Amino acid sequence: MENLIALLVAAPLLGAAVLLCGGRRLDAVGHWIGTLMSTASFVFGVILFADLLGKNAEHRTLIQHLWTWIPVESFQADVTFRLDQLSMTFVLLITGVGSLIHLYSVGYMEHDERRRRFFGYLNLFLAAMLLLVLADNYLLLYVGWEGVGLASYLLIGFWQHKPSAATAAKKAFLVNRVGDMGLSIAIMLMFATFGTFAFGPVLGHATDASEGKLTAIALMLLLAACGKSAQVPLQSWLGDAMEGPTPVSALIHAATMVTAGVYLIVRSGAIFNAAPDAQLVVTVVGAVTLLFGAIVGCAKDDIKKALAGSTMSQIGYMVLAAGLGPIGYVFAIMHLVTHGFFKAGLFLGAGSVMHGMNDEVDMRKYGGLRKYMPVTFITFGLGYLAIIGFPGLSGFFSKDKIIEAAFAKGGTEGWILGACALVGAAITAFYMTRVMLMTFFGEERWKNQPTRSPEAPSAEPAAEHQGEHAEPHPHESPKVMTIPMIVLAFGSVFAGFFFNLGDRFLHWLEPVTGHSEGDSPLSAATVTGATMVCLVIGVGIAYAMYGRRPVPSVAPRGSLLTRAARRDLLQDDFNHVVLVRGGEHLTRSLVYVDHTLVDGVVNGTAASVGGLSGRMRKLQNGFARSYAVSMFGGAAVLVAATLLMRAV
Amino acid sequence: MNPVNYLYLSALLFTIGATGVLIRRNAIVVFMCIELMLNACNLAFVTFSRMHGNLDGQIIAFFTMVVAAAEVVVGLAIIVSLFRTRHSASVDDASLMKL
Amino acid sequence: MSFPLLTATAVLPAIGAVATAAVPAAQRTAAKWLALLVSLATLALAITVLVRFDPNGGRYQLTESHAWIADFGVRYELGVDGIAVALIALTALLIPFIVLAGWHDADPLETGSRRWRPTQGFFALILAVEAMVIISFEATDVFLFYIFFEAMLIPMYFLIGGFGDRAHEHGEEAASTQRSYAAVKFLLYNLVGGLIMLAAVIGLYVVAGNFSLQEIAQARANGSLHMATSTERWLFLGFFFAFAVKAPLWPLHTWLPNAMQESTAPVAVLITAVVDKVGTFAMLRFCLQLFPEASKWATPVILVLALVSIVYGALLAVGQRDIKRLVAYASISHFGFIIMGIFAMTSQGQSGATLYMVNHGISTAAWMLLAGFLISRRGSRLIADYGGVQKVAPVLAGTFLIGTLATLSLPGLAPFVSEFLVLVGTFTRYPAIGIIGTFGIVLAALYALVLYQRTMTGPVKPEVSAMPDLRVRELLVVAPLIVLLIFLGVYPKPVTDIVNPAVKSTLSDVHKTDPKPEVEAVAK
Amino acid sequence: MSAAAVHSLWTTAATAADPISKINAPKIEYAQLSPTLIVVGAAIVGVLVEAFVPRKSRYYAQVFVSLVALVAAFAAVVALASDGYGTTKAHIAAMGAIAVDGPALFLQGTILLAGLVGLFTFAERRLDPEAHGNRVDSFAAQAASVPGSDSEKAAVKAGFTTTEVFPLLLFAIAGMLVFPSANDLLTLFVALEVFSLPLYLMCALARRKRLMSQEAAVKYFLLGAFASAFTLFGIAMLYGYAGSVSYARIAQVVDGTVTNVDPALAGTMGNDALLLIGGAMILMGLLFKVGAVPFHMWTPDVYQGAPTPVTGFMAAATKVAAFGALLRLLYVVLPGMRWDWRPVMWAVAIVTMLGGAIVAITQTDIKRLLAYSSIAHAGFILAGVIATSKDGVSSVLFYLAAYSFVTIGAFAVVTLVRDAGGEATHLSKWAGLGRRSPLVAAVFAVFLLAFAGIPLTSGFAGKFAVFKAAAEGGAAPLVVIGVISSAIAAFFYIRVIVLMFFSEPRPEGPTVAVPSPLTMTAIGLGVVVTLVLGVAPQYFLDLASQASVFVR
Repeated sequence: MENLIALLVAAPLLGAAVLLCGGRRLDAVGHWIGTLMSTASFVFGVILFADLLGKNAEHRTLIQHLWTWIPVESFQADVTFRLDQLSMTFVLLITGVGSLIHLYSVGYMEHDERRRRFFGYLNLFLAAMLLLVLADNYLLLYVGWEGVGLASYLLIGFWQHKPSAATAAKKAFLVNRVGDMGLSIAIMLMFATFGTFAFGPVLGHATDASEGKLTAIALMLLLAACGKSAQVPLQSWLGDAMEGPTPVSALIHAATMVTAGVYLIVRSGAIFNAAPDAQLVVTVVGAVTLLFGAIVGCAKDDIKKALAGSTMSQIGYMVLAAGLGPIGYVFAIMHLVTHGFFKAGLFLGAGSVMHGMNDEVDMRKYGGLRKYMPVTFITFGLGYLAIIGFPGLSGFFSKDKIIEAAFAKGGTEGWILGACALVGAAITAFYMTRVMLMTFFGEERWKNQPTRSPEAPSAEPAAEHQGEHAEPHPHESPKVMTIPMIVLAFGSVFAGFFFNLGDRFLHWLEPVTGHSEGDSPLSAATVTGATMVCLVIGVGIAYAMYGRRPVPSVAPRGSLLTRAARRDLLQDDFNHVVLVRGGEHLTRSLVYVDHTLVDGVVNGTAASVGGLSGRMRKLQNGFARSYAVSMFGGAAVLVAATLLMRAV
Repeated sequence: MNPVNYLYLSALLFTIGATGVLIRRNAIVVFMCIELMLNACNLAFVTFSRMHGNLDGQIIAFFTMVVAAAEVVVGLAIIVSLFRTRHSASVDDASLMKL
Repeated sequence: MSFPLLTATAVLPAIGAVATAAVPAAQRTAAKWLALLVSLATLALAITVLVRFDPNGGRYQLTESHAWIADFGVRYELGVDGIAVALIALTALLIPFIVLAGWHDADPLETGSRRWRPTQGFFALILAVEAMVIISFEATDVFLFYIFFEAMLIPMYFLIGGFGDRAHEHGEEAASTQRSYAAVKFLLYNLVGGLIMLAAVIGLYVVAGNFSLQEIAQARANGSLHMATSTERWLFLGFFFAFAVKAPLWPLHTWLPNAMQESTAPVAVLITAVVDKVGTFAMLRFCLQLFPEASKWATPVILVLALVSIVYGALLAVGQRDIKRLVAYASISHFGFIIMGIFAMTSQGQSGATLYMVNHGISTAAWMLLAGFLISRRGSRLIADYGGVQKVAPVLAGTFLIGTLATLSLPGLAPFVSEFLVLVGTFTRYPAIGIIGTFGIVLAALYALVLYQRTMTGPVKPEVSAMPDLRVRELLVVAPLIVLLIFLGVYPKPVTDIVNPAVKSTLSDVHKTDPKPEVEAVAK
Repeated sequence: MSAAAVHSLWTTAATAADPISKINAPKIEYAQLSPTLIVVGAAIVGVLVEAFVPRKSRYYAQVFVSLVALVAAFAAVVALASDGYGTTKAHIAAMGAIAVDGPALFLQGTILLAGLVGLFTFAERRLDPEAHGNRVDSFAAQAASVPGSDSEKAAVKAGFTTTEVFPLLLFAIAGMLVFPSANDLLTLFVALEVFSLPLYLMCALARRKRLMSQEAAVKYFLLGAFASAFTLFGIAMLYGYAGSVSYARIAQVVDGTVTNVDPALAGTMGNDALLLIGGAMILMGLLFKVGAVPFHMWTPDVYQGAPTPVTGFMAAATKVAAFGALLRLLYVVLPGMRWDWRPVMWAVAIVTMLGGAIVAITQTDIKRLLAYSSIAHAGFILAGVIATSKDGVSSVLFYLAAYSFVTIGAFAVVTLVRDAGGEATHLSKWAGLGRRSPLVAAVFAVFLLAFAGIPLTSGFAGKFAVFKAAAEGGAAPLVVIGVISSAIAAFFYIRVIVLMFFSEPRPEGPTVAVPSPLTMTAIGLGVVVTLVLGVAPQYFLDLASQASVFVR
């Protein structure tokens, strides 16, 4: 049964190889090959899942050793897969949602002449992501870690002819690289501390190491997580990443890749548990990010950017939960899964809307779309309800648990974190309602105005038969796109309830992550009540602002906070000024230094020797008598010196 | 008379000759100065031979004369041809090649 | 007396060089094919060496030893350890690609006299360099090594100065002056290094009385040959200086950008992927074995210099406008890693460094040759002259992207393995340096991706729009390299198996052992 | 031999008890002096040829005579060496005047070979365009006629050639053969003059650029005479010091191991002032000949002005002879006062190495460039001389042999590159030579690389040998400075290579004359020796080290 694990990765990898090397002759069927491969992987996943369910909780860990990768003395890196409950959960999420999005893309990318390559990249991503969650040691995980980074780079920059896309891709990769640096340092620390970096021994002996070392390792892992999961301070890339095609945003930048950070933290739970300081930092990062993302989400008029902000903040929730330790691990993962469903659904919905609106992304040019694209409206709506945590839907259960856990942390920090979580919930409700209202309700602001966003790619489907200045006529997307949305909608409605039924998700994961009930100062009921209140407040304000009065189709100047939020709270500007400009100056001056100083020294010596030569040359003035003088002097010196030598 | 004085004399002559080589322009004169130096050497040889009481020095003096004579032959040949070409025997005029 | 395999491996290309040079002016193509065949035959020989070499056998294998210049205590002694074998294989592997890539680089534009034969010369010189590089990898006699270490400058010098890129922004006249400047700079830098080393070589003779690496190393080990500390340090510095120039190590690096910028892509590859490796190799083989104490004494300074090289090279690469200069500075950064790994004095570091030499050779070859193909199409080296290439030449762009990813050492590609090994190896002994070194990873991503973005993505530049995609010959050059990159990235074991024992013995020469982990997590 | 017998060659008659009755003839080992005697004889024959052979056939006669003489002399040297006169049977011949030992024979062999190759370049008659249907060599039609005068034109028209150069060459060679084997100061002086005077003359005999040629001759002559005057005075001093000019005798006095001091000497005997002054002055004379700073200034001018074949021969053979004499002087006569002259020679070596290399950088004339490079090389050789060890001697011998072939070859190549005004010696004219005639350029490049001391050339082997000896002799600083100056030197050799290969050929550039087999042999021999000594020097090193013991 273990041997199946490799196939999980192999299938999409093969697909990627075939599609990328296959050349034009595969254009016709490429997308189907891709979808097939990911579905195959999903099927393997399901089989393995069934197999795991067959075993009892303790033996639900499958190990598959493939080959020895890098053997250098004590440094032994193997290519070994580990399938346990945690990775199983991810496998199902990745392959499941992945396959759906493959299907969706078949329709969405229909008119793109590079569709084959797109599916190749998607498969590549699946392979890397599966490698990430299946790896049995940190180095192999690192491979998957950077692999997904590469895939996201390729996919964000898929429309490379758009400079903005290329830049966004590069930015994403670079910011991720900073995080990866953390991961690699963490691995080195592990090797220096434990002499290995395989999950088993490291996590097993975590407690033997000094706390200082562990804290260091944990913080480095956190840095990595921040990079991948767009947590403050490395969140800046996620917004720009929306340059990629919408399915990409749905799969990579909502459902799966960005949650890898959470996976890393939960997976390394043993280390974090032994390093409370690090855990505190994790929670802080989570809390900050969940507010940060939420606030940014409120201000964005670009529907995808708004959703991106919300993704950020939702992952903030997960990180917060993960930071809480055994109290929170399970719920972090649970929220991760449910979020995977509804956020993917929301993005697909957004994609479908854009599809119908000639790739218009500005929500101020939407409005009243519900009667034009009903399916999209319903699925999107369900996703909306799920994310704001409407009672009974999946978001409700997962998020609620996290808030409880936050309070359960205990002490002042418990209160603070809990409060943040609650506020976050309110803001979430607000900006999601805003998105909902601006998109599907209100008067139809897209009427009688050309809304072809200037740098929208010619590759985009609608553009093909729509002229430059044409008024959009919204229409429902084809089946191949709506079906995945419907499936995901189901997920976002029922997943939470299903998981929570008798805490089955808890019991499923517990063997891996461990679990402990904190001593919550508040009863579950009160927390739920508080959450509800926040929710109502948020929705109410949003309705008051966007439901009652018409939405201006050009953004008003807005308050200082709003303007800051539109610019990602100026964090990008900071990067630009400090890092980009500073970097440019640094490199330019270094180039100068290299040319003048380092090279100058050498050339200078050469020149000075030359000059000396020129001067000494003058002595050779052609007059025999001056030569005689030098000889005479020389002789005199010679004699004198010889005598002197004897004297001394 | 103390033969050492002759040594002093020869040293003096040698120096005079050398100085002449350094300060005089006319190739012929320069050449004569060199001859003077050679003669100074001869004087030294003879003196030493006298001091040592063996004849080597005097014999060597003869050899020196012969060599000097040969030198004169060659030297004059060269200097004369130079003079005929340039109509001047000044050493300083012959400075085409420098630097 | 078995068949002198090592000698054959070195002599074959030498003969090939002479033969190629002798091909009449008219038959250019014949010369090309001859050179290609010779290089392939050499590759075959190198592979036999690889096969005949037993990783767990003696330290130096396939040894040959003949009297040569008794007066100088010099013997003709050859022998290879794992490190040498790996590098010989790399050299022999790369040359055919270099030849193939340079197929048209030396076709004469104007015909000088009828005896003027640039094409023959070009390929003959390449083969000559190969011969000298291989024999300097094989030499276990310091003097023998030195001779070829120096002699290889001459053919390199003619390759750099004699053959440049066709089109040049400032016209042919300026091109030739810049070329000869680069060539002279290359030669003088390395010659000065070599001459300083010569003084040290003589000093070594005065101290040791012979040049046999093994004898001296043994004598050092069993204490029968004692060097005064100061003497040893001076000699070490003399040797190291030459190698640091060749490698090149900051601040002795400035010749490399000029040389690589002015020479054709294949020659640039020859410089950075093959010839420079002799420098790092020599550090590993000669500096550490002959002067273990001095090496340890100098380690801190050298590590800092290596670190500077890494960061400095990367930052300068970011600042470049010229594609080839960018690659050159990237190489400087990479050599920093190699040297860091060598002087970290851990098995991971040194195995990593050796592996790095191989991988860097392959990846740079792929990257630089592709850049060369790109440049040959547009006739400009300036990054700004390109844009949107991937639209018109997707295969070129795709392969170039892989080269880029290899340069920024993406996991799954060969360079990652070596770079990580070097970093880990350094970290275990010098954590701070290891950590700063990792910044190199980020910077690498920066310059590599900036180059890719500026040239390949964005709107298609009009001059680029008619650019043809990779031709078959070019694909033949690139594809195997890329396959190799992936293979060694996924399964480097074959190489590490060969290298590890050699590194082990080198470490034992300097009496160093890997630091022990804090927790014994793995059951031994 | 007993001290009393020293110098009897010159003085027997004088010291004899009663003059008339019996003159006991000096004992001369003619067989062992045969090399010199052959050459001298041939030279005299050459003079007779000038006198009696009709002008048309003189050239051939002279070439034939010289060729035979040199080959025979070389054969004689080889024979002597194989008889073991270089090693076991080494002794002092001709009543103490001439030493027949390893260094002497080795150097004589080298000089003879250099002379032979030089002879080829002398006899070359294909380079200059034929004047009035007569083949002409590189020497003046009629040295006596004023440049540009009618008489010269007439001489040219008549197809005169200065065939006197061949006897002159032979005389010079004869002097050079004696110079390094001279075993007393008088012989040294005579030999010095014997080879200098013909050289002075030959410098004046250039066919083209006669003004420069004559100027070179004058400078060389005056300065040379000046220097020899110093030498002579130094000899006088030493004579005064030791009461004898015999090396052995002086050496004994220096060591204080003198046998039977006669009271008359007591006055000056062992007066070190005399010794030191005399030694220094003789050294100065020899350093002048080898062209060491600060006695080097004649070198560039003379090298530039003299006919190139003469320059080549002079540069090679004079150095060999002079260094031979220097070695013998320092190792046989003055070893006892090593601690006095070594520091001085250190200084000389250093300034010579650096001075030569640095000034050469800015030269624009190829012959001057080579002149300065020869100065730098003199410095390197001095480093070996200073080693004062057996290795030092052998390394110097080897270096000299290697160097002389490279030099002659290089100057021979210079004769090939010509334009309207004869040889195109200005560097700018050499631009792009590699494009026009790759072969010649490549050959010249080989010579330059040998000068620069690149491995696999004889230059490297020699340099390594010398530096190694110096380092072993405890002169490590010298080695370092030597290395630095060779780095500087490398720069200008490379400049020439760049010029030849990488710069665009000038439209009005020079043409490369196709020489006769004579020059081809000279150049080819140069290349072969350069490479052989570079790749497999062992045999010759053995030869040198066998020949590295002076007889006392």
